[in-house]
Amino acid sequence: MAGKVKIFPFVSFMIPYIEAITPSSLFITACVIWSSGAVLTVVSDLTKLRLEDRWMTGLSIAGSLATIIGSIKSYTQTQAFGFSGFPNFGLAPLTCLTDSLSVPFTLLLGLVSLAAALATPSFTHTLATKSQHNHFFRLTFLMLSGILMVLLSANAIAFLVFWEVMSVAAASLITTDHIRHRAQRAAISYMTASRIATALFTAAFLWMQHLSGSFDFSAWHFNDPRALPAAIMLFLGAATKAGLWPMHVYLPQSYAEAPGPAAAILSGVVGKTAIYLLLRLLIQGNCESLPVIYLALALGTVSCVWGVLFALVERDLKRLLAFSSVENMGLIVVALALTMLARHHGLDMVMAIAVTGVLFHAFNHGLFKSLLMLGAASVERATHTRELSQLGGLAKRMPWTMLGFFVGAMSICAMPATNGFASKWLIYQAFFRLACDEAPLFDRAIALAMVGVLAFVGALALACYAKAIGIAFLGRPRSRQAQMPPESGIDNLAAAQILLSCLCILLGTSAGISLSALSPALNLLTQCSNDTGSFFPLAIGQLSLIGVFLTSAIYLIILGPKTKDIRTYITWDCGYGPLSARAEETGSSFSHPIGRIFSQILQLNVETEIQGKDRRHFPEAIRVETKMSPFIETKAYRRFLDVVNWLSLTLTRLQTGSIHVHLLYLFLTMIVLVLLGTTL
Amino acid sequence: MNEFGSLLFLPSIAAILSLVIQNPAVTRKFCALAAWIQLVIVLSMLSQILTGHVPNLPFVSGLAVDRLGACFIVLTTFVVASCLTHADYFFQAAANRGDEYSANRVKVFYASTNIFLMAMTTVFCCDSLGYLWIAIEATTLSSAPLVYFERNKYALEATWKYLIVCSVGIAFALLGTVFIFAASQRGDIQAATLNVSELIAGSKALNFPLLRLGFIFCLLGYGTKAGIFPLHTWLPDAHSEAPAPASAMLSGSLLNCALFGIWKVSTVILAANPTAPAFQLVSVLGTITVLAASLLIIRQHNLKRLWAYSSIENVGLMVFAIGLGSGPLFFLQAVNHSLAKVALFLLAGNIIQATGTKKLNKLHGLMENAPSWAAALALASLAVAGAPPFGAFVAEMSLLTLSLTDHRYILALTITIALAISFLGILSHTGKVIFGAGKPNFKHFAEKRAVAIPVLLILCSLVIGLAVDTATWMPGYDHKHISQTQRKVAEVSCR
Amino acid sequence: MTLDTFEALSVLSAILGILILGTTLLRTNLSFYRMHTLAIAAVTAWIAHITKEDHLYVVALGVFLIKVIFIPNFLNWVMKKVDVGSDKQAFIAAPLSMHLGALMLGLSFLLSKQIPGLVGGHDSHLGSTAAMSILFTGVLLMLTRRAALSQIVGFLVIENGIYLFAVTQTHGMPMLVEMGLLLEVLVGVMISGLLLFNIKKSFEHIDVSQLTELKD
Amino acid sequence: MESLLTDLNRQEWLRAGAFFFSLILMPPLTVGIIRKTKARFQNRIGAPIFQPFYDLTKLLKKDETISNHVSWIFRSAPSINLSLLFIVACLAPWTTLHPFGIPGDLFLLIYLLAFSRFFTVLSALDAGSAFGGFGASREVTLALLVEPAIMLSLASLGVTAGTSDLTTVFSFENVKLQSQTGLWFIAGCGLFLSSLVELSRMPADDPTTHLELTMVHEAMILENSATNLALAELTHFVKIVVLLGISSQCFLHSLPWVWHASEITRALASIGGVFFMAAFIAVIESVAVKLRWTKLPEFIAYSVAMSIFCVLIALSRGTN
Repeated sequence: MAGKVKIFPFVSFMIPYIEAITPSSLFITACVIWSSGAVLTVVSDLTKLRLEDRWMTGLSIAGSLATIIGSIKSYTQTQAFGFSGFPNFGLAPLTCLTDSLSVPFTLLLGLVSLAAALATPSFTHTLATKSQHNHFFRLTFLMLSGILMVLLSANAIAFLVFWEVMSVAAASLITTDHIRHRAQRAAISYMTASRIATALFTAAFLWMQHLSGSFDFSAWHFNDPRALPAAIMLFLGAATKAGLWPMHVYLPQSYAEAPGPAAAILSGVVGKTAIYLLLRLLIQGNCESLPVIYLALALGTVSCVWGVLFALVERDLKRLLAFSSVENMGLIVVALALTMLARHHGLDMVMAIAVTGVLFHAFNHGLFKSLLMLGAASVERATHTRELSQLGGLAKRMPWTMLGFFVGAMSICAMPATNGFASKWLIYQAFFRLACDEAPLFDRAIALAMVGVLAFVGALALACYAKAIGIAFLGRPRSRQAQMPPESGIDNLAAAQILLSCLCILLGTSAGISLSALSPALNLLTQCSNDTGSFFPLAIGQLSLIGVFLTSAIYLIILGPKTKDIRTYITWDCGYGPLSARAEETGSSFSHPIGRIFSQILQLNVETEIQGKDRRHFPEAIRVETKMSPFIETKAYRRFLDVVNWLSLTLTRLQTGSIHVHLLYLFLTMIVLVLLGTTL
Repeated sequence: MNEFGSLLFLPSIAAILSLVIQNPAVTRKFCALAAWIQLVIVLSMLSQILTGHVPNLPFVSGLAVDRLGACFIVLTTFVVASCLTHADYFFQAAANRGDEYSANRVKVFYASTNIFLMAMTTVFCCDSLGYLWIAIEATTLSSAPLVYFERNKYALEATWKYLIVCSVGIAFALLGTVFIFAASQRGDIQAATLNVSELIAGSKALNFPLLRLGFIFCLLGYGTKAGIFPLHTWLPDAHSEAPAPASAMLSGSLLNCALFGIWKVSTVILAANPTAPAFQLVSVLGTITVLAASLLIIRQHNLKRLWAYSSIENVGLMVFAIGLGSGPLFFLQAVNHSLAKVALFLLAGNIIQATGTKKLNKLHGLMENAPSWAAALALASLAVAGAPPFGAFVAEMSLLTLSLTDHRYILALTITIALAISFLGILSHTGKVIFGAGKPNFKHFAEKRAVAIPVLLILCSLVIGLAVDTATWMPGYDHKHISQTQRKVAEVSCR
Repeated sequence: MTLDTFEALSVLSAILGILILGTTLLRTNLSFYRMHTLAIAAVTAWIAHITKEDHLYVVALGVFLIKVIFIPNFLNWVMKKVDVGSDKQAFIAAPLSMHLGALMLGLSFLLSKQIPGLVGGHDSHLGSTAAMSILFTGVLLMLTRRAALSQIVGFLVIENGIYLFAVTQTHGMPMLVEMGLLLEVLVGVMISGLLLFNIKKSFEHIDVSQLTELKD
Repeated sequence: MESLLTDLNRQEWLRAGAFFFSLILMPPLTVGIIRKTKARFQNRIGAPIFQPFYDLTKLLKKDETISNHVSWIFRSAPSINLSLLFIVACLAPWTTLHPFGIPGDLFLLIYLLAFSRFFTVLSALDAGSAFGGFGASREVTLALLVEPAIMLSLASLGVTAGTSDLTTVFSFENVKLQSQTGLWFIAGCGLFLSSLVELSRMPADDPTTHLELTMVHEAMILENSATNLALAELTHFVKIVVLLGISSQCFLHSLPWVWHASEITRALASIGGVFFMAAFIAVIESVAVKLRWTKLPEFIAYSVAMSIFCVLIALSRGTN
């Protein structure tokens, strides 16, 4: 085994350059760069100034680089800084804290925003007017600085302020192409979900302030039973923002409607801020109350299975990715619940592995989900459609997007030698260790059951992404849009995808080394100081080297010499004559067998209609239609919205317009008030 | 009497002159200028009280300005000044659009606005409940012509309802004042009095059942004027039919006067018996108002009625602040609401003038037609809905923190839910107005000048949101752990 | 129980108030209102005589001049200009509302016993009974009548009820406050009269119950 | 890697040599045995046992024909699959001749198998033919149902042994597992049933059928020809050996005498076990009939039930 490498190799190379600058100044420069970009767009709106895309992407890249270096710098040096004077949010001044827990998340933000910035120029030419350009850049910068400050703020009020700024900026970013009503509806549903999350957070923060007397996160302890309602509200708020099962409804709409780079940032990083909050408060505040644990386990498991099932039968590429992030978020929350369960039973090793699994999977999911989103966005940019039934045969036309999407799919399905496998392996290992340790029987049963469920969900994810790649990229083009001219070389979008894919593969193969970078975060969260690198003993790096060597050996020795005399001919058509693209497997038929097995959950029903005189033997026209109604949206949310509408309808009926009725209200209230006042 | 006279001197001159001057352009410019000068006068006269050196400034026996009253006078004058400045643009835009308002209508508008300003200033100077009642009734009567400015059927109906419901409501407030006066007479204090300062001083000796009855009737009367939930029916009609500057003033300053009335009366009953169950009614009424208004906001079809209902919601929040017994918090919420709401009504006026319709489903694509208006509308609606960087967020969070220290968990939870509902209602309506395809027949007229005042107001709200630390700015307010009664007595005594 | 003269007068004003409810003819309403207010002015004068509060005399004179002479004449003039004779069918038939008014008198008699602090000292609870019943009459008038004019009369009756409370219980508010009240009532009636003209001009009727366009 | 270089004793190298020798010989031989037994059951002589070797060498010499819609995935899938299966064979505990005690982690193995399935499915979809798509969709559905069963049975073995590294679980020194004959046997049955479905043998899918609509595995390699087909077939043969090997190891561990037997007898027993399993499969294929596609989930339910039994045993025994 290669010797244990203590410091992340990348850091040791950079230290001489960035010794002098403190992480706080780097993060502040990132915020200043981004907000100056936003102000620049406002100025260009008011004046005739025409902003070149190059400058704005340059600004954005500078901001992300500052964030990346800042997070690396804060890896070695924890720093608490605040602004006593200017931004003072009434109840508490703006105090920030960069410690080892915020390192993975700020690094993720830096990397994903760098990739999104790289990809932006190839999207902005699809935006028609100058005002839309400025709108897009202004709100991206606002969202990015909002996310950064959310990750840094150390007290509840500052957190809420920047959380709201982030949510409002993200919601209005979704309506960049605001002429379409779908984009507006998506923004409203996104806004509703984030406002519900904010309301739950506000209630939880107020309760904790009531208990502890101050708004600072460090002063809050979640281990005393009085903090239980706050912990539950906090978890539900984070679940809404991360998009867990019952509150996932807004996720597919808003990720699908957002423009390319924005969708990458939204799906990659914004969901992770909720996980960061849970880590910061529940884990660091060592919460171990059983109701929260079992609620998290239940919601996480259901959203794992639910998300991937609906992703499998989804026909729109971006919605498919959104549903699959519901699954991954469920996975992270399940691992979080496992950490708290392990702490409750005092099993330190299981707790350490689970926390490392949560941190590493959140980081990895951010990377490969934004990679996939960029791939889907580049497909939408080229073919102007996201419907799988109209795509096909894009591999030859868009080789780089295909490669990026392929690496992203491999890592999301946790294929060995990718970062997805390393983090999912850690979560498997945590559950496995819990089953082995002497925990109560019920929890060991849950752990083993979870191993089975995760295997099931893994297989479903494999099916889902096999469909996504197979239908979208391979085979024959199914529509005229898909037959567009091939991409010319590597444009900046492809560069972004290549950057992210290399990161995924690098993290995957060097899992042992890159994991040891999480030791300080583990130490902060759970006070056990073993090196996280040791949790991943598999020699995954050597194995992938052997695998590559073997494949190339087989390819060169056996297939190589014979490549020149390969004959190309039509695909096997079983004698029916040259088949058109319609004979090809479509997205819905690929997932139909699985849909049929789970038809209760998916509400899948198939109508076949056969016309013709003798319908049984000589059908003239057959029409088959499969309909699938989303169970949660139609049953639960429709009813809830009807109740709210009915309530406000009855209230508006109160305003009858006739003055006599208004006077009657006055006198009735008088009588009621007098009675209440005097008798109380 | 001389300071009080000099306080009202300039508006009275402006009122008379605006009736005399024939050329409307001159009256417009002159009244706007007079209002800003009045603001300077007010600031100079009340500087001692504002900076806290002098507890209060007595004029005549019944009139005395305390710290809260002084702050409200400054706020009201600032609101009226900004509305009048915008009214200048409003009338020019109306002329440009074709239906020029006749000269004498404009004269009546400016005359009644100045009288309205005088009445509101006297409200905040009143120490005697009798004078307070007269001043509030004067504000109602002087604002009736403002509501009736458009002279069409709807304005007529709105004015009639406004006048009748408010007058009947305030009559009950008079009944309340009578009961309080009877309580002071029956109580064994040396001279029966209506002055709040003396009532507070001898509060323990007052005949409590009578005082409580009087407090309830005053709450009912001034509550009708403020627009508490079951009694709010006149408010949406009056605010949606009045012209934009007038409805801005109605929402921005008139509601504060009625709430100031409720605050004055509640200080008396607080002094008498801080834990009186009757006083709990106030915070419960406030919560009901916030919840009902936020539900009503969802189903609005008219732009100005939407903002009227959001005013009702903020009135509910202020009543809740009064129910908690915290004067400074009541003022913080009032400032943020007035700034944001005036900006919104002025913008609504611009939009209605440019598009010609008030219907929300016909308004869309403001971002295409007037990007600066769209940005201002977005920021202003965020400010009024309580989004963080703006002042309303600070006010609402301090309100909820204070209510939790007072162990009012159910009320705090209801208000958090109601605030979320109203935030979503307001933003979805504003989103529909801003986004979407542009309207073809959009009449542009001096787009940048129209948005000057609203942007100024939004900036003030932003400054309050970011730069003001509630602990230092308001000495009486301290959200650390102080028990309910001890804090109330502390606050009342600092008055 | 020996009725003090001011109690007798206030009960008389209460009864006159209930008579207003009796008819839908606006002209007779106004005349009953005039007599009812005259009785109240007399009560004020008599209380001034008993308690030797000389500022009450001035107030009684003010009430007499404004509320007994000026306002009814002004309303009659408005009625002539608007030429509306009677208040078409009210929500509740006029006689029935009168009986309701009488019932209210009985109810307010019972109520004034319960309300604490009103009864005390030398003034008996009859004064507060009369005031309360006038208040209820005013409320009934506003709730049941359709014509705008009778709504104004209803408002004035409520105003009288509250004024009577003030006089009988607290021997009159400070002088300046009383004068302020009278001035407010005067201006209020003038403005609503002005509005009445415009309603007639634009709606051709002054039936307030048809003004219902402004609703959600 | 240190263990490989330092204690370089003769016996270790001998075991490695035997392992690689059997890895090269056994896959085609096992398939040969299956075909031979099936032929004997239909009382015909049948092709010689070494026929698969001849087929592979024949295919390797032929020229390849591929569809014109094919991308790089189709061209590279067979070589990637073969190398993956070769790695799985080195890690998985399918024979006691496990070379140098290389630690083969349970989850790594299952996800390596999933990786090869991912590539096979994609190469099937690559040609854009209806049959490839059909086979891919069915393969994925079956895998979805089978994977939890395999995972749970191996995981319950690991839980009782206390480690997720299969090499130590299947090595005969593990005392806790010695007394678990019931657990070994049920795990063996569960794994055998799942491997029947995984290798698409008779009850799940008929390997010799020519009706594309009923095929699963064959439909996916419909487009391969010559060298591609040879590599695909070899990958499939290695997979057969590995999966049957693992289930036979489970059965071997359930026999108490094997725990005390010497190295040689264990090696011979494991090789014999694989061939016995192959013959057993041939018997099933001759006797049983192919199940309809919609009835297949019920068949897989048996293997899932077996794995649940293993889990219950693992949970109950774990408390001592």
